[in-house]
Amino acid sequence: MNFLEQYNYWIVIILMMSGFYIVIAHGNLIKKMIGLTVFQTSVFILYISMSKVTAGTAPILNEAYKVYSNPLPHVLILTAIVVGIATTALGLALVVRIKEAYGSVEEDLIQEKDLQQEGSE
Amino acid sequence: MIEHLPILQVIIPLLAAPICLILREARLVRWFTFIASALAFVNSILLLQQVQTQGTISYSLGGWDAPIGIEYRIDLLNAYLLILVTSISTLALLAAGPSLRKELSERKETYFYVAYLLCLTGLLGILATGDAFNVFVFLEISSLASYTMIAMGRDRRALWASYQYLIMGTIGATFILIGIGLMYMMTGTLNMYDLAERLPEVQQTKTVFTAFAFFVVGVCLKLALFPLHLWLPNAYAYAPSIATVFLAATATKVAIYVLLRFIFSVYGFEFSFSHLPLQEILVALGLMGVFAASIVAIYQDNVKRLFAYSSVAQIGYMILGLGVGSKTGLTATLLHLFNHALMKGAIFLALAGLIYRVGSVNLKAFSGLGKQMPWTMAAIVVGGLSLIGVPLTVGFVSKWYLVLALLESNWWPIAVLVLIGSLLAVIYVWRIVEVAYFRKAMQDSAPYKEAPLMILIPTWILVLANIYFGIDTGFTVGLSEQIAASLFEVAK
Amino acid sequence: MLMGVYSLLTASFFVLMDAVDVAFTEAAVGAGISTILMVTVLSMAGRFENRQLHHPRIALFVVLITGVMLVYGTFDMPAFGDLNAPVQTHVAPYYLQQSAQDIDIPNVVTSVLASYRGFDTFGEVVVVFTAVIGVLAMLEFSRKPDTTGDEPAPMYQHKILRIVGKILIPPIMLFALYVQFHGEYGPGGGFQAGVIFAAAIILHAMLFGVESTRKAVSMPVVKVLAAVGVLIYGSVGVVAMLNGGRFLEYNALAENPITGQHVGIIIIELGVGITVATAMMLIFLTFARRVGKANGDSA
Amino acid sequence: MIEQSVLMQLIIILPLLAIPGIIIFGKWPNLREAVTLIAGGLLLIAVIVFYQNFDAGQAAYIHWIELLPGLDIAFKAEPLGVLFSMVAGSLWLVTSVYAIGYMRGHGEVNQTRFYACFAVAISAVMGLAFADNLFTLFIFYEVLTLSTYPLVTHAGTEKAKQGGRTYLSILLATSIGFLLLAIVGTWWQTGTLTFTQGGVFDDSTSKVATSVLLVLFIFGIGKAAIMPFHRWLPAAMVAPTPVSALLHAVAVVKAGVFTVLKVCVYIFGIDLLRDIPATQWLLYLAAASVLLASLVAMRQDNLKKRLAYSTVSQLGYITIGALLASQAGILGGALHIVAHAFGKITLFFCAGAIMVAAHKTEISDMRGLGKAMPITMIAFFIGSLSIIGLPPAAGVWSKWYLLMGTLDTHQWIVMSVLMVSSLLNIAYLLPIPLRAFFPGAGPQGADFRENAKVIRIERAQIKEAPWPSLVALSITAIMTMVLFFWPHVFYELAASLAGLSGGING
Repeated sequence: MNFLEQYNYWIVIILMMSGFYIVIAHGNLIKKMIGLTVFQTSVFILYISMSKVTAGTAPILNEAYKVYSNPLPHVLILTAIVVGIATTALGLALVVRIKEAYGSVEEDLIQEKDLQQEGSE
Repeated sequence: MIEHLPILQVIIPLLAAPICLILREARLVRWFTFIASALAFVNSILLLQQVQTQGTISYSLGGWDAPIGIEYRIDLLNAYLLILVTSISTLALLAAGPSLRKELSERKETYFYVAYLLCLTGLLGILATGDAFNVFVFLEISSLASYTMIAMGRDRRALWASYQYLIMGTIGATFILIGIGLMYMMTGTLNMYDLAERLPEVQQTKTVFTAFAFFVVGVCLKLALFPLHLWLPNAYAYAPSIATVFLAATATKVAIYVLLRFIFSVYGFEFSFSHLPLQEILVALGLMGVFAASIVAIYQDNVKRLFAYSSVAQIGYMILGLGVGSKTGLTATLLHLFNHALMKGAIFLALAGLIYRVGSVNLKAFSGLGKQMPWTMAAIVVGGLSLIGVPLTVGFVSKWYLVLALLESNWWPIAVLVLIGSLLAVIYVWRIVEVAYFRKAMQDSAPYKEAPLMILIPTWILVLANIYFGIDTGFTVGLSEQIAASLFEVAK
Repeated sequence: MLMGVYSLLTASFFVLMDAVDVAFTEAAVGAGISTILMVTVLSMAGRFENRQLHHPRIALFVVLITGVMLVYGTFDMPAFGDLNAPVQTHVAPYYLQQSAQDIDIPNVVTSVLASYRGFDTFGEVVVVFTAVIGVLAMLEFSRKPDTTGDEPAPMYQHKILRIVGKILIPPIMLFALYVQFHGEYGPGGGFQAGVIFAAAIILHAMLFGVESTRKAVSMPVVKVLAAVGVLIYGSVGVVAMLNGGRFLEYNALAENPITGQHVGIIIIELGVGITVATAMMLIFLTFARRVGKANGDSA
Repeated sequence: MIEQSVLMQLIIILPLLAIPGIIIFGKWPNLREAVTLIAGGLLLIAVIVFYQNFDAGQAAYIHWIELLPGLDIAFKAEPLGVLFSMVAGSLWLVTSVYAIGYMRGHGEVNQTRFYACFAVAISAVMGLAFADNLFTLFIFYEVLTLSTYPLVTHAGTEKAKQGGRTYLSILLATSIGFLLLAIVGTWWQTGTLTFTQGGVFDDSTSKVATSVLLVLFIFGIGKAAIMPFHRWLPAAMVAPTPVSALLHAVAVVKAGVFTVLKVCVYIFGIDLLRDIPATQWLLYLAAASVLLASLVAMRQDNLKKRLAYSTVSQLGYITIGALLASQAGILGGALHIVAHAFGKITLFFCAGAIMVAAHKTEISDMRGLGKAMPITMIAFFIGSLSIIGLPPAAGVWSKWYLLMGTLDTHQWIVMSVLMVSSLLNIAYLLPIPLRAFFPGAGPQGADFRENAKVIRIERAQIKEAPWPSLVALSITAIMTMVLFFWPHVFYELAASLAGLSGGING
């Protein structure tokens, strides 16, 4: 099989992993959320790419076209996007609260404060 | 209406949620929620009967048959877990009233109940559906709802815990999404049973392996298998008591269900166990989980956190049973699913009552409670004995099957380790017992009253269940064995 | 904000991939809503951050493993754009060929979304609803008293903006409605419409201040609407059940299945639209208010 | 005349029935203890009646429930069980009589909890005695452990808790870690756990498997206190003396050796046991623990500690008896359960009496106590005789048959061990009463006369222990002698267990 046929997926994977890396490695909560979004969005691309048919067109029925790309992944991703934004919103809400409660959005600072609290208990 | 049971199971709580938001008035909402959950419970029982009489039920949503449309498919396994989830949630709600009024601000209660219902919806949806992507959607519903519930904890650490859970949970979900995507890519279908038919053709492809790997990792994140459990302890420790009860008893179980479903019904036993070192991995991780978590649990002073760690350990047992890869092993896992829900349900409910009176779950606060809150403490002790696996409690039944399974496949050493593991449970349970019964109460504090009846009743229903199902094991064992058998049927 | 750009790029990529609906949504959500949220939160959290990473080696290791695993996975994937990939041959064709008879609306995505996999979409709506509940539960009430009254919005000073905004908002709303009901034919549908509508409101908030907007659109009503949207969707399903169909079986809604489908789709799209619009409004407004307050205190 | 099986259940349940009474009357000690005594009395009667019927050949079997397929909770009367139930039944009454005196004399707290747990323990013992299969036995074994834990920790002091921890951890560790494993193993090998004459294993199971199982069993039954799992016994000495008496003489340790006997006779069967390679080694282990424990006992100055170690060694005797896998051995073992029970409980009662009356725990300051509390010391003397195995005390018979057993099986080493250890018994038990009566001239003359004066002065205040305790210990002491002259009852039970025809010198 011809590896070049997969180039598209590989790009996606690179994107995905960069997002993933941000999530794990960054200490800033907001950065983490961003990373998460990037991660998810790249997964969306993965789905969409698989629906593409060469010389196909958007799946809106029309006499002019014969070949349409697969509508199913589109639907799935529509849903996934919504889920994504929902998660982001929730996550950010948490960040706001954390900022209020701890006065910081840096992971290590927060954990420090927790340790102190446990010590005091 | 009888043919609509599968969908009713999910949409009863689902539709109840927005209605609750409209009702707003907290007390109203509370009863409404309770009724919804109770209905769901009744529904699940009917469903089980239906399955037992007429076998697997398939319900195609929107009238589009699978794989075109989304299908709900209920067999014994789902029915069994549906009952588990709905029953626990109903009992938890029974106690919710006083506990929440103590722990949440009046205005937040409504939101809590809505979130609770949504979480319930999500879990039930996961259990009922026969469509891979639908699993993802409802997984997210339940997850988002549980992040919300956890974040409502009084301690600010609840926020941090919830955030961590959100990050790890979402990563898990995304992994699952990738897994599903790859499966879809190779088969062109999302329906589990259609997948099961079409996967064998492409079984050998690397893509399918990857799909499997990602899916399993994702699920393991959700069910807090040992190295991926980091989100769980704090989440359980700082969430509002009722949320802890509900999540601890059900959420991880549902994740395990998903794992079972895909390992056995979708990929098939053959693929899952013979093509991959899955067995070894599961057993290893399971054992490590049991020990690591139990040992950490021993050093916890926050009792809620202590039992949270013990949950991780118990999950280890379930995975172990699965890892054995024999009928008996699977039976043990299924039994432990149910039994562990009973134990932890009882314990965390008791703790809810304790928080209601004492306000703290720090071990120090326990001194002398054996006298002051005899019923609550007794509940914790029975739950603890069950965790240890003392005869005549449910814990013993599942341990027995697990050890038996290990011996059957000639894994003596592991069997020994399992038993040693349960001795670790003795240690952390006894730390509590000693403080509660053999240490004088602190002088400065006035003696605490026994927990309110509304909390005690459900607690003791669960405690008695712990004992009852430990003695009359017909229902659980029978069902589990049936299910295990059927799963292996499918797998063959 | 880099992320917004990324989303836009993604969106345009989607267009290339013939996924117009998705592109539409991604543009609206990724580039729109979530970016706005991010900015809002950042404004409060402050831009500074300590650069040091968390045990980056382990992270890198994990990521690499995952990446390699995925690449490994790609080796046996059907070639990109391959017409005979299982994806194209198994279920999808049915949609492309039959949807004309079954449902008879040109936009197959919509028909799949709203009818074939209507339940997923229902789930999606519920997810949004859940998110709203979460955000409200966390941000609606703060222990602090309402210190800030109707503080002037950041852009209030710019007359031009204000005028432009005033002019812009109504057409945006109209456009939203168009998208809402045109969804069966072109790209679009309840979700996109909802987002756009919300965007209009958000714009208003940016120009005239959060508080004034909150007054303008009375929050309690919006909250109820969010719930109502879900209920509308659900009730369609229930009605179908009562008419002897399965849950969400639109055919059962009218004598003629096709009309039944149309009715069903329109109504549920409406439900989606309402929930999404109100949800986005709620989320943004609650955020903006809370953050504004926080900044007010910190300042 | 009530149905035998009903009676059997009654015996198991009766102590439990007492508990509500005990708790209700918690506020009024007299009533509370009256409840205990009545229950004890009834139980004794029940047990005796039960024995008579059993002797008359009435079988008793009752099946409660099937927990898991193949795992039943069922009870059946067989000689050893009846023997054990009689010992426990008779000693509960005596012990509670004693306890009343002791607990009050000592002004202990939480007495309600004490009596309640006591009752649970006894009922557990009864269930254990009549268990028809290993599983039932295991359940009651665990119940016994858990119900005695609060008794050990009774005082609630840091020391008591420490002791409790050791007690619980060792007993649970062995029982869950080994015993349960052994049980599951047996079940998986043979598919049954029911005690059957001649054992449950057939030739299909390999010698290796049976060896492993046997080892697991012997180690798993931590209550039998075979070294190295004996630590819990001395640790449990922190408990109030009646508890120690119960633990060491009646309930716990006897439950242990009882289980050992049961397993050897009814699970493995004498014949198989003889062929298992592991048996030999375990035999040596038991012998070693007999000898070592005796040696350690020599060096204990704390009376209770010394008695504890003596118990460890005596239990070794019984285990040996079981492992000898000869009829005489079994017979001796069974008899020793009885003999040691009465002997040892007497000794503990005395120890407790001394503690209450003279507040003495160390042997070294018990010189000359005989004048102050003669009855106690005489009783102690008799008890010691029984433990050592000298007439006129019950110990003679059991030791005799144990020796016979070693002769039959040509276990010369073991035999010599038994001899030596008996000598050691003399060395560490008899001095105590003797010194008490004849303080004699201590090692160093002058200064001893000095503190002898002191002693004499304080002796003046010392009276005998409260009468209930006194009564109790006299009864047990007398019983040990009675059992020397009329051992028939127990002998026949033991004999029929060992499969011998009755008759004292058969």
